[in-house]
Amino acid sequence: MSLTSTTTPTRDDGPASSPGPEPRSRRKGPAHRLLRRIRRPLSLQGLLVGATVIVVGYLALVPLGYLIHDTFLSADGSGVSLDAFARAYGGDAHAGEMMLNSLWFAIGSAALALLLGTVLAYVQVRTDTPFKGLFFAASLVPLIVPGILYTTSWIFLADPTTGLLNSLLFTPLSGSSPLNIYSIWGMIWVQGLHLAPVAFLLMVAAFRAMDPSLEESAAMSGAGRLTVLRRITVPLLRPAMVSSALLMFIQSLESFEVPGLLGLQNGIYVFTSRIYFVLRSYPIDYGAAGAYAIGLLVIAVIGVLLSSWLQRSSRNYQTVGGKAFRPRPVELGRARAFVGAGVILYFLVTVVLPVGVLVYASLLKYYAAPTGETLSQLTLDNYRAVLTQPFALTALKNSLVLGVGAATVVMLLAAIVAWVVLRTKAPGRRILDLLAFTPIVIPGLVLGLALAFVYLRTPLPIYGTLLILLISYCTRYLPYGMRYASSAMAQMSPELEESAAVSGASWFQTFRRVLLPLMSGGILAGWVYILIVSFRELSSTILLYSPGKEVLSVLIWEQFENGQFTTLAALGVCMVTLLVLLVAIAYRLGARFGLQSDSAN
Amino acid sequence: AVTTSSAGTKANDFYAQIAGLPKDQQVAKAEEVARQEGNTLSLYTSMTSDVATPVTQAFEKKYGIKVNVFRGTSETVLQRTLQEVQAGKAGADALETNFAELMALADNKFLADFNGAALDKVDSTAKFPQWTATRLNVFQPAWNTDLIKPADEPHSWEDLALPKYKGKLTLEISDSDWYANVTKYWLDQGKSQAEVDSLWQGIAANSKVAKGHVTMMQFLSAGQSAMQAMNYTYITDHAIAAGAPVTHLPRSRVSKIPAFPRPNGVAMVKNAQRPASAWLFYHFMLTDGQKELVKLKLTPSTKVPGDKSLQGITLVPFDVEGLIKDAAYWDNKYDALLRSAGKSGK
Amino acid sequence: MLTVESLKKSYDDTTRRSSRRSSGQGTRVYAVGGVDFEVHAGELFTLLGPSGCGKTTTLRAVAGLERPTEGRVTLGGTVLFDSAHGINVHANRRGLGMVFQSYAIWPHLSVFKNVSFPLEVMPRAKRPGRKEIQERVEHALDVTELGAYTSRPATKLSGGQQQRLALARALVTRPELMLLDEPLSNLDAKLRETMRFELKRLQRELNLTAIYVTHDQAEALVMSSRIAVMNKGRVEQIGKPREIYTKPATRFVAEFIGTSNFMEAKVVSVSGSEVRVDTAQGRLVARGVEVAPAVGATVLISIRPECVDLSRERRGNVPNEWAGTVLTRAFMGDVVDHIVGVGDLEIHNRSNPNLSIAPGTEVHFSVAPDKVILVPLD
Amino acid sequence: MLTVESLKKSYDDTTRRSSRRSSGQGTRVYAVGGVDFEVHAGELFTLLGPSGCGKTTTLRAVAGLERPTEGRVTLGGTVLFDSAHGINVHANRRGLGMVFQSYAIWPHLSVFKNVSFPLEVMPRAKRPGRKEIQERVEHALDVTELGAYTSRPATKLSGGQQQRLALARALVTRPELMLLDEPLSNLDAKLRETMRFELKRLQRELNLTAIYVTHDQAEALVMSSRIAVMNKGRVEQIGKPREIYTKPATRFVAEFIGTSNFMEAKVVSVSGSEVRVDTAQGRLVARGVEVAPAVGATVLISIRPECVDLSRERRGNVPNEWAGTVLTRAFMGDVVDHIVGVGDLEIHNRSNPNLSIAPGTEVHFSVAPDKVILVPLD
Ligand SMILES: Nc1ncnc2c1ncn2[C@@H]1O[C@H](COP(=O)(O)OP(=O)(O)OP(=O)(O)O)[C@@H](O)[C@H]1O
Ligand SMILES: Nc1ncnc2c1ncn2[C@@H]1O[C@H](COP(=O)(O)OP(=O)(O)OP(=O)(O)O)[C@@H](O)[C@H]1O
Ligand SMILES: [Mg+2]
Ligand SMILES: [Mg+2]
Repeated sequence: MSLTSTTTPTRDDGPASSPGPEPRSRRKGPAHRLLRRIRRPLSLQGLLVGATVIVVGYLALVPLGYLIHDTFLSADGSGVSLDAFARAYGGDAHAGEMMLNSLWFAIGSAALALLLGTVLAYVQVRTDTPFKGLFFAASLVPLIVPGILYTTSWIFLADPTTGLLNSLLFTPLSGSSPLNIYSIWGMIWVQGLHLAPVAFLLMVAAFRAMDPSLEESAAMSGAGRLTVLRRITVPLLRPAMVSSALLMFIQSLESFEVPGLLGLQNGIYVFTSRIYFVLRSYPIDYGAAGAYAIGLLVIAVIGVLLSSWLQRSSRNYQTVGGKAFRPRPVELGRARAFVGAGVILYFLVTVVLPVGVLVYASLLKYYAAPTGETLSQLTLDNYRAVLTQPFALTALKNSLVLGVGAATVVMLLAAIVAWVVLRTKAPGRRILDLLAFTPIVIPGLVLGLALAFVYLRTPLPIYGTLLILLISYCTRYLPYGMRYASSAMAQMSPELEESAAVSGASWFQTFRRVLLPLMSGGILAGWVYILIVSFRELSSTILLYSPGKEVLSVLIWEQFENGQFTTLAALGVCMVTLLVLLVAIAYRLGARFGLQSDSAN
Repeated sequence: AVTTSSAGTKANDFYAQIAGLPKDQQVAKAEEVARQEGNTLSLYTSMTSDVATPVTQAFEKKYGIKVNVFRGTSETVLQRTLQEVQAGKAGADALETNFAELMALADNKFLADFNGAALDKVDSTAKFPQWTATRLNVFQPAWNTDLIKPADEPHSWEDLALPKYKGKLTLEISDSDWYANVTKYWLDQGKSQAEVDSLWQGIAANSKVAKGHVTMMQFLSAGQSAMQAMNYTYITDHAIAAGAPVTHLPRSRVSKIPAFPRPNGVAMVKNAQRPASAWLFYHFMLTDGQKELVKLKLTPSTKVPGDKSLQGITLVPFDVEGLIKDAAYWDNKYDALLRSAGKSGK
Repeated sequence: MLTVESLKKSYDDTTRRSSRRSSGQGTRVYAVGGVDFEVHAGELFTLLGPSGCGKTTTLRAVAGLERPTEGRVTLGGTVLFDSAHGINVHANRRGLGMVFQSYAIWPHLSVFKNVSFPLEVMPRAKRPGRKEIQERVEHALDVTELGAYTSRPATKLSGGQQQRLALARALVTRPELMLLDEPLSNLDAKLRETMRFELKRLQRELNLTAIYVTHDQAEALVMSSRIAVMNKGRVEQIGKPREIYTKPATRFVAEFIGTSNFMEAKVVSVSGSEVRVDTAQGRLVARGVEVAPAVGATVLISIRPECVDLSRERRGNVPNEWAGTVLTRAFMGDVVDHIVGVGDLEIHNRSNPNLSIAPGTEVHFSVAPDKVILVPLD
Repeated sequence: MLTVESLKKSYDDTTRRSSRRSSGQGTRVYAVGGVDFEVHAGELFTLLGPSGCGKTTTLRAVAGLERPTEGRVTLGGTVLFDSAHGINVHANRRGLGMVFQSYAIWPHLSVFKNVSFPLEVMPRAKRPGRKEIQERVEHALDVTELGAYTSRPATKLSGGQQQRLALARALVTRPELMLLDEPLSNLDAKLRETMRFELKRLQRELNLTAIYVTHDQAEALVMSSRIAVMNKGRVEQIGKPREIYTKPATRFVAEFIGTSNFMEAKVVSVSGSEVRVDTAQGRLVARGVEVAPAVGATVLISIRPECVDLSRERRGNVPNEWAGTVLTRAFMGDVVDHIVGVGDLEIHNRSNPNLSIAPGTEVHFSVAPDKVILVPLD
């Protein structure tokens, strides 16, 4: 793979990709052609696209290079060796079992999250379900609550002996306590709920950008609702579904929060527990860490290739065509009441219950199951503690700046790269696609080290500023941005861009005024996702932030280290409130332009 | 947070200079140079803000030196320092963190020697080449007083293997240093390897595994779990202060369970930009800083009047060297043990 | 077979609260504002009207894709929709076939799969076997001349091919009632004729009923059993093609269907079905007038261009003969059009290309009295 | 003004390696297989052909949206595309206007914004002021009768309204060359006529040049300056409308444009431009034949339905008079069609509705010798 091949996507091999001034005469000669070749990349489009590709390539290659260097360098520092792989994957009798657990957990959670997210998105966008506003917020809350808090809430709810659901609901009703959160099912349940918003956001955008007449024509063919869903809707949304499944699968493979809190109790070890140890010990076995990451990378690459194969094999997912349409909600009719009830139930289970536990915990000095006594001792002390934290305001401000900044930068980069990948025939565009996906497998700490390594050695004033965090976040969330952007773009018929080009719009104008607004659903979804997760990014942040430039995730970590669990809960509640507010504003603003949204306010 | 290498040599010159001075002149000299340095200090620490803030404030008050604090996990303190020093741009002047990380830095020759008078009060077990222990994280079991009747309180590490604790015990996934210390302690007591192994098997059979000491304490407070094989006493004390029904002391208020104190220490960075301030901080952490730690209900490494954190606790030596040498060995052994947790007897 | 009663549809509140039957709100704009018609079994019933008059909306309401604001739709005894009783049968249970104006081809499926879909999703009991599906699909594709593209992705078809695919998909299940929304608009005359023929044949063979939307009047006149002319969300006239053409009920219908020469005139005398009127340019005799107007009333005279009998010489012995000058001439293949100036009036004529008169020539023309149509002035 | 030379486009390898000029590969299927034509300034040049013959592909190649496999496109001296020299001017620099067959309306913009877009993205130097934009957009919308929908989201328009919106958008910049891909297919006859008129007017007033794709032959014949008849990716004939209609160069053209009665015949004698031929049903005389065939050669005779002069009685004094029986009759509004059986032959006749003969009637018909067209047998 070479960078040069990816920086010249604008060669004239696709109609849409040939920019630049053109000779008015037909002079011949290689010199002339050379001149054109040079001049073309110098157009605005050439510069912008070229710069984007370079930036993305750079963002992805720095940590990847660092990782690969450490992985394949032999212990004595000379020559290439594969020892690291032996260390990482060999020598442990449980490796196979852990790998299976990991896969099972990741597949299960991704599947559950995909199912939930898609169903929720469908109900939200395509039906006239009641309580839409409530619903939207509800679908995002599990993402906003930091994983550790969300998991803990579930422990309080569904611990086999003392869980509130078991002790307050099931035992009185049925005399047994059927819920056991410390099981693979519990892990999948919590992780699935926690990830569902990834799919939800992506699918909401995808459903919005879908011509309902495609489904209507299926209904007219006599297909029932489920058949339409199964045969038309779902296959048409395959790019979005594959994208979100891929993201969630890899994220689950990597995560240790849920398996750590829920799995270990019953001896369910996943592979990440090893990575966890590798990165905790000193000296860090970078080789082994890299070997794990490369293992994940292989899976990720297969995933990306699979998804682009699925999208390429002469299939077409363009659901926004040249004839304008309006997303039209399906009338649920009599089912409306049931769906409404389902919405409420979902809301209760995934939001009210865990967040309720969180709110309850945040009002306590220490967590204890609710009794008359504990309820009489509720206090706002924790909130006071949160708000009087020395760095609370700075951290909030920095987190906002970084979150908004990273979300914006990533989505812009991703939109352009998605364009290069999907709309041009540029050589190397698939490699670019892959490259932009690699940061997902790089552990946060390794990313932080790679960035520190590079920026400690460059004269630019980046190390020690917020900028390095921004770079780190942009790198980390690039894969997400890419998936959101490219699945949105796959839905757009190129005709809409072509008609802009024929109208005389330059590439940039087309991009800004037609493509971006048309993709706005996906872009906004990605933006919101990045905003939310960047608020809690810790693993690279904690290495790279500088004194005086704290961010919220560092604060959260400190509360945690301090042993102030209830304060942490209070902080979590504050964060949920704040982010729900931000997201609501973002969607309000987002609705101003772009594809008309449905009636979801 | 960027220095040049000339600053580095200057720092080393200063360290050499101050080491050569008579002990009673050192502080004054350091204060003088610190003023030239601009009366600021860059500290990398794994103290969390509720500790770091009062401590650094006291330091600022005493010497008029402003402290910039980078707070991170001990691993990040280490990694960040390593990265910076390797790039020739030391960002930290002084460090305050876990022993293992300080040992690693010392091994890499990234730290400077300290020979101030403050060391005189420090117990020899707390002195290490190039760093000195400032506070101790003490290992003790902890339990929920509602769930563990006084009659069932453990009185030794061995007790944890008793069948009556079946299903009640929790082990933390990263506590291999505790495992190492207890094992060595038992072997030193004259137990055979087989006896030790069977004790551990018993403990494992009683246990579930969890991740995170704080989370565990939360569950302990909530009655979600009954007992933890090991938690840090300061975490338990915090919970007690909040009113949680937990303790690490038996009803008699005197624990006979040998307590292993894991040291956190202070160090000066070799190529520091502001070596004098670093020196002063080192000095401070072993003198007045110790009192601050006591105020914060932490365990200081020196004897400080009014320190109640060790009341009822019997300290035994903590094996720093062994853990540094054989970390991987203990990690693996402990990991293997955890695998059998909750299994035997089923 | 199908009865549509006082169907209204307003897009104003976009189904937000549409399940609450809100009735008669002041300022609503109706895309369809009270449409009644009945389609008999075996009929090809055409909806004809200007762009935006509500044809698609009506079809969609019948299909069950759009929830009407008010009204009742009954198909062979079954109530499909009734706003008064909150009945609304879901589209896929109405058993209809439809060609969408926008085709709504599934881009992820091949040509074959697009057409086989309706068969594959039939209830198991009715679903044809694999081989039969294959046959029926291939037959539908052959009929629409797409046999050569069976395995192509549907998006790699030209515009007209896509439209035919939409048609094939609607035909393949042979539904009782077909809703065809401009199914031939993107086809060339030859193909359109073939398709028309096939549609008619299928319709007769299988006794299908169809509601047909077209903008092509010739098509409407040739194919339809009956035509409903719509305007601004309402039906202006329903009748047999010839009726609509020769006896337009309103000025709108007269103007909309074909071209016509309009003149205002005053009734001079009425005797039986013969009416004499005075126009600004001269007198005209009309015969075969069904509803005789009052003497002295003002009426609208409509004369079709092809009823204007043009000749170079004055014949003298024919009624309604006027003189004028050819202003322009337009060759249209099988016909030629002349515009003849008579005073300020421009009379449009359509003749066989045999007769082609250069602009500027003085001409005479007459209109047979039974081709002089009196349209009620509304 | 516009020259298209040996334009070829194959979709086979989807331009994967198309930057390498690969030439003449064996089994490629060409959607457009070598098309040459020239459009003069101020002309309305029509591409006419059956569905799937490559009209859209040709237009898109001219627009710069599709990279031709081979060929050269020149616009007023500027080379827009030349496969031999790797020249390919980007679509937005070609300064064209286009109506897409699928409209390509931007769903995120209002009606007004859809139309103002091309003005707003003009280079600053040329961009009209805000007020002028407002005016020009409103004018374009008025012309297309969309004035009432200015601020509506484009998604809330009916099919025909969307098509007009696409037209308004193409018109608003008054481009030198307009590419119109079936711009009126979804409009009713009345509107189509108005739009046609407006297009013609604009075209004349601003001296615009247009390439027009339509499937409506009457439209093509009326509007076009010249017509290119395409078939299977190739141009069969280019000529003035009347030429194409009356002197089809190939059987395909004769069949495709209008309807025609075809008979094979053997040349019996040739004298000057008069040719006598024998058909299975009898003898025919043709006059005004330009390229006389050899005696004894087999030729194809084409007779337009409207040239078949039907009458109830035998006239006797006219050439080419045959007898037959009316088989069917179809009323089409301004014309009536009869099919007359002569032996096995079915002769299609189109007459003025004055003449309406019931099926079963014995009739006589004749064809003027200059209406008997000899088509080279290919
Ligand atoms: N993307 C594509 N991939 C492969 N083949 C295509 C593609 N688009 C069109 N074709 C084929 O190329 C041929 C010419 O298509 P084109 O769209 O130019 O036809 P057209 O003359 O515009 O027809 P219509 O009148 O139906 O719109 C057709 O046979 C069509 O099936
Ligand atoms: N989704 C919508 N929201 C609001 N108004 C609409 C919507 N769809 C159509 N309309 C309006 O309703 C009226 C009727 O539309 P309809 O699509 O039924 O027209 P149509 O008769 O099919 O026209 P055409 O021949 O142009 O397809 C039009 O004026 C149109 O602008
Ligand atoms: Mg319509
Ligand atoms: Mg086409």
